[in-house]
Amino acid sequence: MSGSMSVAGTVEAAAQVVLVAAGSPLLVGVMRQVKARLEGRAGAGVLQPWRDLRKLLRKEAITPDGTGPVFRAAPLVLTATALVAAGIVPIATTASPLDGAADLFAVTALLALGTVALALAALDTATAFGGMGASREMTVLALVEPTILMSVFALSVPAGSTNLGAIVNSTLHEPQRVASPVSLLAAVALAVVVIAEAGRIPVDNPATHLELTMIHEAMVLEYAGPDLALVEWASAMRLTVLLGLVANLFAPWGIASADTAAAALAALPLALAVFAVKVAVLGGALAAGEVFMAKLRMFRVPELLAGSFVMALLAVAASFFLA
Amino acid sequence: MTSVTGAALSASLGASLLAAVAGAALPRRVRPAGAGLCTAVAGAAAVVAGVAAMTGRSWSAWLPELLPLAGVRLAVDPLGGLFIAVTGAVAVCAAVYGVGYARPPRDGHGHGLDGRTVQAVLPLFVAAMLLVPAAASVSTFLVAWELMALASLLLVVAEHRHRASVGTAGLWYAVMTHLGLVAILAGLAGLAAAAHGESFDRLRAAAEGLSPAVRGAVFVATFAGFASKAGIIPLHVWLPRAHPEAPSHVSALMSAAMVNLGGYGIVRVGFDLLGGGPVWWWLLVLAAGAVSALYGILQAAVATDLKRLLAYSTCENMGLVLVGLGAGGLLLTAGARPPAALALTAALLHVVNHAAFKTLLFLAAGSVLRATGLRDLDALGGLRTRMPLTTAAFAVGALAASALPLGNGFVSEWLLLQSLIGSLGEGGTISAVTMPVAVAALALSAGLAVATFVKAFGTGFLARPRTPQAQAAAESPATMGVGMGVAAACCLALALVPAFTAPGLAGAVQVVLPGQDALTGQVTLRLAAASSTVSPLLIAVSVVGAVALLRIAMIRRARRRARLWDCGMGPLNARMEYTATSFAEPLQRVFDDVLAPETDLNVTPLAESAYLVESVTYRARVGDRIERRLYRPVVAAAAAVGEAARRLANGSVHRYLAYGFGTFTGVLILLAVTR
Amino acid sequence: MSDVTYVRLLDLACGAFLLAAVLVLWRRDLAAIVRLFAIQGAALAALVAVLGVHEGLDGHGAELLALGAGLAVLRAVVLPRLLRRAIVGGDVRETEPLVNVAASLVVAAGLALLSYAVTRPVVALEPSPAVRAVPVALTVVLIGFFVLVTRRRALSQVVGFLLVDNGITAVAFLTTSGVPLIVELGVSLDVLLAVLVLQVLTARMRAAFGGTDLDDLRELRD
Amino acid sequence: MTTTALLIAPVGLPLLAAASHAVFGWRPKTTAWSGAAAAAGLLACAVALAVAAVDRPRTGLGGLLRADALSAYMLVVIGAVALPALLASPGYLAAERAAGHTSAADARRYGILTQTFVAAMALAVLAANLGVLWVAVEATTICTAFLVGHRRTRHATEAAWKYVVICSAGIALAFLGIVLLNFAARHAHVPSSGALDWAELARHATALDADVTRVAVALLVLGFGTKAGLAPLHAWLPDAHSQAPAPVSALMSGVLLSVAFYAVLRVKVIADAALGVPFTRTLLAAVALVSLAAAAALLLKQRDYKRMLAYSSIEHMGLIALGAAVGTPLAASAVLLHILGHGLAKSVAFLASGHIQQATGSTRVDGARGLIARVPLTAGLFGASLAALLGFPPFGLFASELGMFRAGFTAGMGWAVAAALLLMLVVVAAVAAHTGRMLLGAHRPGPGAAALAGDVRLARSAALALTAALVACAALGVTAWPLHTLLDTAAAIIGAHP
Repeated sequence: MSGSMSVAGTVEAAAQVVLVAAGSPLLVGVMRQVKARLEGRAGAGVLQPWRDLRKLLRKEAITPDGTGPVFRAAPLVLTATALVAAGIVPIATTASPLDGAADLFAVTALLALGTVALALAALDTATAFGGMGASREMTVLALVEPTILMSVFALSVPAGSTNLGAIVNSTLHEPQRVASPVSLLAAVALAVVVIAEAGRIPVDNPATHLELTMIHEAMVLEYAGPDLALVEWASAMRLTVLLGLVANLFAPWGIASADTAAAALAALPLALAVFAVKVAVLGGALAAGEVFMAKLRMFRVPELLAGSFVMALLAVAASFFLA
Repeated sequence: MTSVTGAALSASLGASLLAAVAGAALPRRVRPAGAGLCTAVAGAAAVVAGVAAMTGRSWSAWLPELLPLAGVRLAVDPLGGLFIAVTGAVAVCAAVYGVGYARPPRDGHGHGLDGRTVQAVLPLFVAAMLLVPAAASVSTFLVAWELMALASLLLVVAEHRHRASVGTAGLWYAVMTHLGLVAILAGLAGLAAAAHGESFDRLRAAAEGLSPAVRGAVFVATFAGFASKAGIIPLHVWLPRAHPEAPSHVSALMSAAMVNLGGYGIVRVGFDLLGGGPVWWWLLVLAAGAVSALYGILQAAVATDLKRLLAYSTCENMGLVLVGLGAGGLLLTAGARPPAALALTAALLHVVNHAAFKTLLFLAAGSVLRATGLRDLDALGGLRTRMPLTTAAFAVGALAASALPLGNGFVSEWLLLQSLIGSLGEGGTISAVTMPVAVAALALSAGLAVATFVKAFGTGFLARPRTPQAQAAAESPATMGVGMGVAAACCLALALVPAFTAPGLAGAVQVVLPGQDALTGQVTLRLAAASSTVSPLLIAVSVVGAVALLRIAMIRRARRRARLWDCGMGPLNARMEYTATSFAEPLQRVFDDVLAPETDLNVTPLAESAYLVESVTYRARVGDRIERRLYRPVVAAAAAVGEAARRLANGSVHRYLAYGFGTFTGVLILLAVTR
Repeated sequence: MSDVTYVRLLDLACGAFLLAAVLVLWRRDLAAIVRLFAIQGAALAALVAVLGVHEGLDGHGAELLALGAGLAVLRAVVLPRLLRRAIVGGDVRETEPLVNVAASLVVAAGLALLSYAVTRPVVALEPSPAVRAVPVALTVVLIGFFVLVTRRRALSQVVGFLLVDNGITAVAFLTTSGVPLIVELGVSLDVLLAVLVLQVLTARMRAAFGGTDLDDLRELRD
Repeated sequence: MTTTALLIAPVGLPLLAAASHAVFGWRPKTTAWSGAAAAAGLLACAVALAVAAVDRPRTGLGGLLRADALSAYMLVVIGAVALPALLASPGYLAAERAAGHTSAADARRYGILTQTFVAAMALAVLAANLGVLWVAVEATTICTAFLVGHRRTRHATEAAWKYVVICSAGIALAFLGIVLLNFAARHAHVPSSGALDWAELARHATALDADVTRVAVALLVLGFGTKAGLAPLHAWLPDAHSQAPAPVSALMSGVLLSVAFYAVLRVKVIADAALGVPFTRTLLAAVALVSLAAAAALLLKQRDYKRMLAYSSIEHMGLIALGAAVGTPLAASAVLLHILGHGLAKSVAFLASGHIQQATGSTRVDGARGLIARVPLTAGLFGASLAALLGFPPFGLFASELGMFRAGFTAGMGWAVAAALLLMLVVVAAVAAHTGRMLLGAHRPGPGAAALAGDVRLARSAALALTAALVACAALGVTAWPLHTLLDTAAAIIGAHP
């Protein structure tokens, strides 16, 4: 990779991070708006999440009694992992300088690291809600892991690599592969994973305030002010990154993958815009789906995840036997 | 004897013996320090020897006068050097730590760990573990192996006066380790007989020409023996008993160094001496490893005894190592050498990583045990303020053990995954079927490992103390801190710049697969067998940098303390906390069919009405199902046989004479008939 | 001595030798058993004497005669007397043996057949009249062992042991006119001492257990 | 001349000691130590004989006594085991007398009988004649009968009776075998003077009539096997060894069994030449496996630790028999090494158990708990000796067992060795379980544990002797160079076949 390319890659990656950081609250806003409209409400507007964040950031930072450094560090770690993931994932470019540093496994592990930090923080509060949320979150995480890795496996077979850039490029070069059974099965499996990871219905309900059904919300119950702002922001970024990942793994068109630095930079604005649209569409679809679905009982979740695992396994099998 | 390797290894063994003498002869006051420091020197020398061997300075020796009827034959090649170096490093940490650990805590009731036996046997245990990878003949190997078993057995029962369970654990360990020895002895002696010689060189040369039946029998027998040492399901039963009951630095040595030698044995015999084999060998290894990884981590996930949890985690990690070895064997059989080298590299790197973080974890657990007298996570909690150093150490170890980025476990598991997914098409249909299943097992075990260590760290060290003992904990002595610190430093180094192990690992793998160099790159790891890359250092720098930026951005205001949300019910207390048991409950429910927990619900109604309850007791216990279903019947059968056999010696002199008369006439008849 | 007379006498001595052993199985009176043992000792001595006379009185024959005399003293006089001293108090009869008398006699017949089968190679190696009588001696060995296994009184067991010994001595003389003298002396001394030891132990047993029924000796067991 | 003296001394010295006991009685400060002195002398003679006999056999006393490397080695074993046992005797008897179990007359008889016992064993290994060998082995039974019955309790009497009856009956079979062998030898034109001389027999072995010889060999193996504690006539052993005074148990278990097995080895040399290897191999392997199985089965639920040691002796004799069955030079060396290692370790185990019995007043496993906490030195010695007996390195038994198993696989007896390994696994499990219960745990005085009796300290001489024996046993496992040539030569005598 030439020097100018790497400079271009750095610029592109920075643009990605900025887009995700700024746009993710908007995505949440879009989704809430879609949901509100479908439920017959007016909605608070697309910018409401940003307003919430601003309000929270202005508040005083709170340290609940008996909590320690882990509690204070967790929002930072959660946000940092989300930002780094945003820099790696091919949102607008496949030439991120971090692309070689972390493949798909590493990205999912990185996101898991953020979850773990939050779970530890929840345990650190020594409240029953925190423990309950952490316990459930970890259970879901443990059960999601096989599906993620199997999906990655299935996607990596045609590309011969688990590096995200390589997978996306390979799909760009052979677009017909998107319609293959491998790809479809893996897409469905990965979609379930994204729902579980992002804590959406039917695995978790981001809007719930009934403690007994909460997962994510139970974990962050003790956060307030700027800490809560970071957690909310990071959650939105994680959702954006995950949706963007799904979008670009299965429909990478529009991404900036030019051979020269100048062309790549020129393609960047378009790529960012296309990405925003893709994610908005996916988010809207997800929100629309949530309206018509109920949250599953905690102990029905493994069935859902087992189902997605089977799809991923079939995808891998298909990639070998249909190849 | 002029080579660095030989000199360093000799120095190491000499220092071990000196430490043993010091442990036996010094007065109690200075005994732990004297013996511990000598052992640490021995460990350091072993690291030097191992590294020298890995970088190509092989060494061998032939001592015919030692060990009657056989002689001692030693040879250190890069493969053995790797294990010697790992053992030495673990020994350094454990020995330094042991100086403080053996000192009785303030309240006076010591564990008896500064006694002569423990202090003298520990260095011998280290020496025996160093000899195993250095052995180059069947007899030498077996004598070192059995010395290691005896020394570790003595150490396991060191605290027998304090807990009755120690004796039981020791018995399980003694029997299972002997079972392993019997299997290995039968396998290796059979191989030596078929090869007409017992030096490894001889075996290596003769193995090609042996019949498949002999090779298969040898492999299965030795595999069973090595698997039992490595704690592989279903031969693991000793491990979750012995490791918790042993003194913690001994647990560290056993869990981080001794079990590795099971893996070493499989590589040495399966790959090196026998030169690989048919597909079914490696399927066996792979299946055993995958099952072990899953079952081990599942048990760890629901365990509440901290050291038992770590012990089951050892089952898991050795299972992962075996998955790597099995995959390597499969690929080698299929002729795909670069992927095979990658799988072996991954397995060996995982051995190194596991040794680093498991040492750290056991040492930290020991620090907790010493400070509180507790191993039960349900009774711990809140140690982060009272034992900050130990907490930090455990955190580093737990991060590594959960195979997340910034931890060293991640690197080797990543390599392992790469080798598995990269080999989908290499071995035909068999690998196409097995590899996905192996990946799934690996993934589930990785996920459960995260849950397990979040539980261990979160309930044990965070939150608030659940018992007065945990409340009264105090930080451990400095030597223990040094021991943990060295281990933590190793973990961090392995996590950030794993590439520094690449030349050594390549040397070790090249013993088996000459000319293969699976891992390249300094900052970014590149693979010869696949185009995937990863850079642990860059990830770490990015994440830490982002955290630092955010921290700076958030620093501006002072924080205010506030009460926790208690639903308006009044202050929360420790009894309301989530415990380790409750944390693991969802997982236990999900895997109900595998774990088969024993529950016991007693409802006592009031005398007046059956509908009013006076008290409810509920007890749930997750035992080891394999032990219950597989071993209990055997033990019961043995007891029944023993009981029945007592009738053979019922005291009647007539019966005794009748045995003789019957045999006498029987032999006469036989001789008359078979003329 | 003509060969015919030699064979007759030899057969006669062997017959008495075997008969005494079989009768030991039959009788229950301990005194009678000891008497039968004495008779068997005499028969053994006679057997040796016959062999000695057949060898010719010069050289080895004379040695055999002397040995026969010694055997007569030891096995027909000294050992029976020692045994008789052990019969004291109420222990004068054998209690019900573990295998009843009728079955014992049948077993004895079976043992005789077995010893014929087993000694075929011996006879084949040297088919002389003396060697042909070896099966008889071996039968006595087997019967003696059988007595050891089935009879419950201490004294009967001693007699069983001595029957075995008599039988082996007979085999020795019938096959090769005896083992070397020093061995023969050593064996006799050992037998004598063994009987003495057993006699002392019988006395102790009577003192400790109040009887000599060996079924009482079942306290050492697993 | 010196050779003859060297040949007579091993028998004569113990007899002298016996005479000293007969004349002066058992005096704690003086004659009590004569036995140990005699044993030391015996060991010295054995070493001298070993040096002398390593190149060619030495005969003396008109051809009645002969020492080749094998005899010399066995004599070394006798001396090496007798020395610690007899060094521990004065302390043991002093404790017995203090506890009122033994009178002065008993002590005197103990002295006389142990010394004649040692003399008889020495005679057995030095005898040039199978008949004399038999006489000496039977003499050991007679000497030890009253030693087994030493305490004169019901148990002791019972054990003595069974011991004498079963051993005498069994060994009588061996004599029948000798008679038949004598017959076969006469017909193979072996001169009548040497017809039972094992050297002569071995020389003429090929001329022996095969059909007669195989009956004779079977009887000899069964007969001497009885005395060696091999199945099927092994049942006397646990009774006798558990009732005898500890030093006598040590001698009986440590050497007497091996001396009896020495006879089997002599017979085996003849039989291998006369009948070919397979016959004795099958016979010995069967006997060995049955012995191992019986020992393993009865160890499982053993409740008496002295009986446990006795069954362990049966197990080890089974192993030795298995090694002899394999019969290659490596196996023969291993068998001999095993005999010495087992003798040392087992004598330590029995002597320590005697002290445990004195300390706890019981031989039941349940009666002895938390011994490490109560009597650390004795418990340590007991534990170490059991580790040796279970075949852990660095003790000599590991090296010898390993050698046997390797030789077994090489000789194509893999299945027998595998079976033996599995049975040994059972033995290890059982013994480890019982020993663990005895040694480990806290000392909790209560109804479960018998009270400690009076003075529980191990006598200094005994402690030194036991430690020295264990160290010797461990040294044997590390290196055997002083015994190297002797071992090789002796093994060549047994294992000399194609």
